[in-house]
Amino acid sequence: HTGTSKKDIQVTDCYGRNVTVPANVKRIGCLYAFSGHVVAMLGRADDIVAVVRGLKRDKLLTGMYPSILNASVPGSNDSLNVEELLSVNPDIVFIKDTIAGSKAETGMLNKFGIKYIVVYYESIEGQMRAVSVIGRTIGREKEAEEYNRYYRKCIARVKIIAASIPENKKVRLYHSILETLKTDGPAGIAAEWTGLAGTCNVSAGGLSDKKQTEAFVNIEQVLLWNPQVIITHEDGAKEEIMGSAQWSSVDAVKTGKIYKMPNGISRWGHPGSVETPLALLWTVKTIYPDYAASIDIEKETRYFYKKFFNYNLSDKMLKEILSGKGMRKSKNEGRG
Amino acid sequence: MNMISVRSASFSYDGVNVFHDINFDLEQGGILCLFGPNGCGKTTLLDNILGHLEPEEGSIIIDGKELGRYSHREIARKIAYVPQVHERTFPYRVIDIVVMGRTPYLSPYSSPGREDYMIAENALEMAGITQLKDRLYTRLSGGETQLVILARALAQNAPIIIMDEPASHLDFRHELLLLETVAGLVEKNNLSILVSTHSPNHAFYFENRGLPVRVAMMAERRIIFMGTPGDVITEEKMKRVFNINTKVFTGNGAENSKMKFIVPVGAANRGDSGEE
Amino acid sequence: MNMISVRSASFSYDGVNVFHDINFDLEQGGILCLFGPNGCGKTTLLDNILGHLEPEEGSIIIDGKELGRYSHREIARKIAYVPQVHERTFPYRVIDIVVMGRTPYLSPYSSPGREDYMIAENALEMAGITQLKDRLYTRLSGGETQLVILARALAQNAPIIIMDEPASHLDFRHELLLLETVAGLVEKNNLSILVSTHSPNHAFYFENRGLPVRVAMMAERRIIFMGTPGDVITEEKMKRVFNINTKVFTGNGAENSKMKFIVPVGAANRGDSGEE
Amino acid sequence: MKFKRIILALALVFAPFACIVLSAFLGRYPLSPVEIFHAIVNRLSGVAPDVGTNIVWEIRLPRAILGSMVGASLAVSGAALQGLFRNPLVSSGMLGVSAGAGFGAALAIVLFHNTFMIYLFAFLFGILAVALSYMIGRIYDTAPVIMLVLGGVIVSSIFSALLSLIKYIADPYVELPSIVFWLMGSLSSASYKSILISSIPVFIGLAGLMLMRWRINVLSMGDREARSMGLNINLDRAVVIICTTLATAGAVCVSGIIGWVGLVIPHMGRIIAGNDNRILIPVSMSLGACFLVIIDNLGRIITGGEIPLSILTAIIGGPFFVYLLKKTKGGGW
Amino acid sequence: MKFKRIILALALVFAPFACIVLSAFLGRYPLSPVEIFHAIVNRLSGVAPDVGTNIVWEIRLPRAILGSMVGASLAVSGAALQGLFRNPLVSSGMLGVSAGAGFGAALAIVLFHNTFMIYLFAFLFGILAVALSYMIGRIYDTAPVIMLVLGGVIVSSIFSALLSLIKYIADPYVELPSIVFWLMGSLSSASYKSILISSIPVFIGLAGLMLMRWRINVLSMGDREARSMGLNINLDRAVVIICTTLATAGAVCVSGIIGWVGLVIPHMGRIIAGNDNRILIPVSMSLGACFLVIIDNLGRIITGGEIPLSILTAIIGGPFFVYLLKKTKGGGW
Ligand SMILES: Nc1ncnc2c1ncn2[C@@H]1O[C@H](COP(=O)(O)OP(=O)(O)OP(=O)(O)O)[C@@H](O)[C@H]1O
Ligand SMILES: Nc1ncnc2c1ncn2[C@@H]1O[C@H](COP(=O)(O)OP(=O)(O)OP(=O)(O)O)[C@@H](O)[C@H]1O
Ligand SMILES: [Mg+2]
Ligand SMILES: [Mg+2]
Repeated sequence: HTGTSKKDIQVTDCYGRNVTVPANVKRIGCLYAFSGHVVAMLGRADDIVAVVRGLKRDKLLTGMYPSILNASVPGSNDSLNVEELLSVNPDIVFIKDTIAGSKAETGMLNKFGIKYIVVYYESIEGQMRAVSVIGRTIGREKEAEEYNRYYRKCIARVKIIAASIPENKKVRLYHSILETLKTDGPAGIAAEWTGLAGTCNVSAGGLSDKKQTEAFVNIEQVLLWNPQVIITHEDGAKEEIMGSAQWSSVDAVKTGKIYKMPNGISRWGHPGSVETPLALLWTVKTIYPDYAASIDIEKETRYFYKKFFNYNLSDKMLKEILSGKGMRKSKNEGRG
Repeated sequence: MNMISVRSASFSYDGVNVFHDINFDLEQGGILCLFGPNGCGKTTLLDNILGHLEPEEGSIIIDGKELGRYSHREIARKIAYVPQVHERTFPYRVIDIVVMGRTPYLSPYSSPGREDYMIAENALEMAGITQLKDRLYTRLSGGETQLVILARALAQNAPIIIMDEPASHLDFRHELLLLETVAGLVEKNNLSILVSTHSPNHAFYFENRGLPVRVAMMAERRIIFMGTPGDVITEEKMKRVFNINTKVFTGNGAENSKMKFIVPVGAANRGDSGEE
Repeated sequence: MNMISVRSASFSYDGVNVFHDINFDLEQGGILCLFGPNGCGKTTLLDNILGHLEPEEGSIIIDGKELGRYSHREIARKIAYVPQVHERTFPYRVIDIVVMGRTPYLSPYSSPGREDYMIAENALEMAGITQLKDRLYTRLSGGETQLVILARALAQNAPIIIMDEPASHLDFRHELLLLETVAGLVEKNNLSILVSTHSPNHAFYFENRGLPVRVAMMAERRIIFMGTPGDVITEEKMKRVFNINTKVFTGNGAENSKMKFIVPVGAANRGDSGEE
Repeated sequence: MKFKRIILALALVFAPFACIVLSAFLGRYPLSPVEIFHAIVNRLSGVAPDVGTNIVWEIRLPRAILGSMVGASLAVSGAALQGLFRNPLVSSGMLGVSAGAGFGAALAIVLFHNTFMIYLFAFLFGILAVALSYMIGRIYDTAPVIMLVLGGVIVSSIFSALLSLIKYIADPYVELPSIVFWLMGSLSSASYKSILISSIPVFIGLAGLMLMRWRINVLSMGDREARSMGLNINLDRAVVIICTTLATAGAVCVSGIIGWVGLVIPHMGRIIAGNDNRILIPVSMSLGACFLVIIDNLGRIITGGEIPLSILTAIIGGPFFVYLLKKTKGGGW
Repeated sequence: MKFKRIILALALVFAPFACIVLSAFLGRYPLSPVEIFHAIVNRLSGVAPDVGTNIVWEIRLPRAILGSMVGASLAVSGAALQGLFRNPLVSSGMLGVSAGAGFGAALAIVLFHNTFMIYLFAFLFGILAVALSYMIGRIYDTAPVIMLVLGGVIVSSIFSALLSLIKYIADPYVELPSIVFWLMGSLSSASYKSILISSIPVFIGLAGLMLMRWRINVLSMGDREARSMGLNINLDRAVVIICTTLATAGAVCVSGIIGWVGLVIPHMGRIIAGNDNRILIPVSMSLGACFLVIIDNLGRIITGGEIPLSILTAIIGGPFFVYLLKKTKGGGW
């Protein structure tokens, strides 16, 4: 597959590399979970021939596209088994910056003429750009633009709502990521969308290391921030907070304002999530129901998966997603 | 009354026989000197009697009871032990080493008390090393270390003491002190002593003092001679076992007592001795 | 010619003086027996001469040259050493231990060759332990181990041998073999021997054989007596240093030669001896 | 002499308590001494709790108490195993308990994501690892000490490998960070419940080692001599191993793996108090407890984040240890 | 005797080569033996390379060569240090080289994200760690061996702590997984360049240890005796330490931290060939090389992904070692 033919196109990846790829790529390798989600979203899940192991564990995604379960796993997030990759003969692979940063790995890819696109972003803007790059690479530019337009629209909607909230009504939000005491740092995407949603993210503003994307914090620090609302991701985190004497004097706990975020293809709002637009809507709706009456989160959710994944959610599925429970498979199911 | 009886004991390391058909008795208030060439199995035999190794065949009876039927504490109250070599470990103080001899008398989970320390200090005095009491025992000379281990065994206050070459690093005076101490323990406290040694004169010393001492000569994988020092330590038997020429002298010792001793005069030839 | 000269040497451990103002010479073909109570500083003095410890004051001259001016290899070709106690480590074979004595003759980064093995086997024979050649040395008896270390020193073929109580675990025969071997090396090869021992009869043995032997008696932190065995090992001096009563005998040895030896007869009193 | 020993005993008991009380006054949340005093009184007199009361009683005190238990367990276990194996390089994790506990915790994180199950699995696998080491150690009866230690090394490395395997197949977004954080050790999950859970094995283990401390001296003389002084060496060795395992597993299961303490605190003890285990064991206990509480206090106040304990123990304790070594010129070795 | 030794020497040299050649035939990409044969011939005859040629020459062979170098380095260093410290529990990482290298690599991952810098930092910090241990070991001149080992323990733990600190502040999505993966050890980045980079220190170190192997025997007799047999103990000890450090750092810097090999392979060597370092060192070299190449082959073919080496070394090597111990009833100890 060397040499440029007329049917080739130029793609500039997230590192600014110019890559020549065949106009109609047939076999796609997604060695970064986010790229897999996007490729599936843009309608080419059936052409994925190589994935990272984590992708096989997304219950919703593999339910939509069972073929992913048959893809090969030529390595992990940050190292490759080139032989395995060669044996599935991909036209293009999407890789993470960790692999892109390793001269040995990229040298190997170059040596064997495996074309690769680096997918990398640090902000919402960057995330949209990454979606465009993937879209262009796999010939789904239109769909990518549509997604980005939807993303922008959601941002605009929550911005308007946020603007309507008086400063003194804005809540102090604590975002627990996995463990109860793990939260957003100032630099991550989560800090960005919680801000857009009109909240005052206590840790995003309250940590000294401005480059951190995530951090473990001290419980006393949380008491000092005294958040009014807490949102969690992990199963059991809410229960743990509610049941703990340590947290009992936090406002959010006293008023019971602890919410678990939904989980679909990925955890909504996670840095590698394609569902961040939904996370924005859900967050304003949940925290400021009085100001966000215009949002019907169930409707938006159904719309999103229908529109971008061409998937009709059953009522049961919808409930599962919104409750955020049980959307990732255990290890053993995921191996293939 | 027999304190130690060994009955047709035999032992092998990894299939190589060290000794077989060993029989002897050591009565209360008696001394048995185990004597024999290097590598003839003295230490191994003592290990068998201590229960550290187990004889392939035969039985060992301590004070009328099968060795295996004693509890560990009981046996340690019967037998104290001075090893041939002691491997030093952490830098303990000398007195703390010596007081370890009191372990079999402590109730299972307690530490030695004041009385135990007094007994230990007494043992230090008997060994003539009171001045070393608070020194770190890893910084002693070879002979001093040996005396510390000896004192530990004395502190154990057992009716039987097994000593494996206890005087190997001792000076003239400490060697004599050791012999006198042992003799005193036998005479006054009726202790039984099983001692392995390379110096036949130790046996003569006890005999000269009129103590009930016997010599067991190990060679050719068994005890080939057994009897009083006068019977066993003779010029012919020495020649047979060690293949050297010796001379036994009798002289006048202290207070004009008779004293006997043996002196080597030369190797008979440089061929092999009784050992293999 | 003096092989070892010690000039007003003194040494302290952590500020505690062990000896001071030590002076002696050991000439080529001579034997010096270092003799003294436990803890008097014999091993420490030997360590000073070996360069393992450094004297606080004074100097040590080996074969006419200051000790510090020898390279490590050179000094090991001059002096072989038999330690008082050897701590065993990995289970090496006996022959591999003995051949280590050849190290100072190997070119820096090579291993011993066939000739070295022949010399080592010869040393094994001199020590009388040829049969142990292929055994693991961690599974030997105490005396056997000591002979292995002795053989290693013999394999070193040095003009000076320093031995620290080399016979402490040896049986009657091996002790005599050791003495004969040493005497032979002195007589035939003109070696110089510095040996620390607790047995004055070793000195008498050499004297009886007509070898140029002297005795240095260490006590009270210095060498208090120095001279021929006959001069130093006397009943009075023994009493002064060790506080014991002894008897010196003279008898007829092999081939009707005169032989002298000393025997302890009892402690003068149980007070402290010359040591502290 | 007697008097001096009573003073020493009092100091050893008092020091950790002082550290724990001190901890009540330290933290990110600004509370004045008066407020803290009120908080303490309030709780004792049953007044409805405010933030201050909660902070002192639910955060600072449980954490300090747990820290002291964990520190004491690791230090004492290390000292005891060093004596048992006659090897000053042995640490509390020698027989595989840390590696086993790490594996158990990771397994539980992946399977259940439930704090209690993490405790339970860490504890059980810690004990399982030691049991396996012990079985390997018994392969060759006449050289049990080196075999036991080699057994511990093998079992540790196998469990570490299994742990790596779990890390490798764990979900990199959800589980891997939790596992990594757990492995680094932290007292942040301290609560009266976790104190209660770990206190049972810890107290059994520590009490057992306190009772055995004389016998550890005797065991360190080597098998043959220990036996001749009346020890049932197989039994006593097993008791010491069981006690250290209970104490270490009990500590590690709630705190994660805290390196260093189980090796170096006993050596500090040796430098300060000598090698006699009758004194060394209680001194290590007190020293370990104080050390970990102090280190944890530093960790809590330096930043608003949580600095894992292993980091501070080594970074602060390491130079201190070198200083001690230097001052005592090697401390008796 | 002479004849037997030549056979032995040939076998020791031949075995790793056989393993390397075997590796050319194993992998996930289906290549028939004929194709592999062609690939080998093609490259040698300068024909333009196809996929098969590239796979054999650019993936399988460099990896196997690097694996053999790394395995040999770790095993030989472990054996040498065990002899030097007279302690069979010492491993190649004893003096802090692994911990230092781990820290250096993590630092480079966070700072530069560049493979060459990772090699360089890992190597330099590995050496720095050993230098620090050595300085601590010289605090107290008369007990250098135990002080050195304690120094190594302290320095290791400090570097491990610093490593944890880096892991703790590293980006959990980008850098943390790389660090964790590096720490688990892998030969996946093998290339002729990395072989070249690591071969210089590795060969110097291995050659030095081969030359010193007799002296390691003598050094294991203890300071006083080694000295009396003509060794300049300080110099010779330093040479051994430098050689092991070069070899280990050279290996670790390209492969990451591969546990176990540096402790257990020497023991396998001891069981098989005895404790004489003249034989043990070459046997460990050959054994370590074969072992790591075989383990890496397994890792490459069991799944499509990369199973980190530490995992397989312990999981496969552990039971094998226990079997060896059992069969030889403890192997001489
Ligand atoms: N490392 C050390 N630190 C402090 N003191 C020591 C050290 N080694 C020995 N000593 C002390 O120095 C003195 C001399 O010891 P040395 O070993 O030289 O005696 P020695 O004459 O060889 O005795 P022995 O006949 O028992 O072997 C003794 O009092 C001993 O306790
Ligand atoms: N652990 C062991 N494994 C195999 N053989 C051994 C072991 N220990 C000792 N031996 C051998 O058994 C024989 C008897 O050894 P033992 O130590 O009992 O001799 P000994 O009479 O005490 O000698 P010595 O007078 O030298 O102390 C010797 O040949 C010795 O080499
Ligand atoms: Mg013996
Ligand atoms: Mg001495």
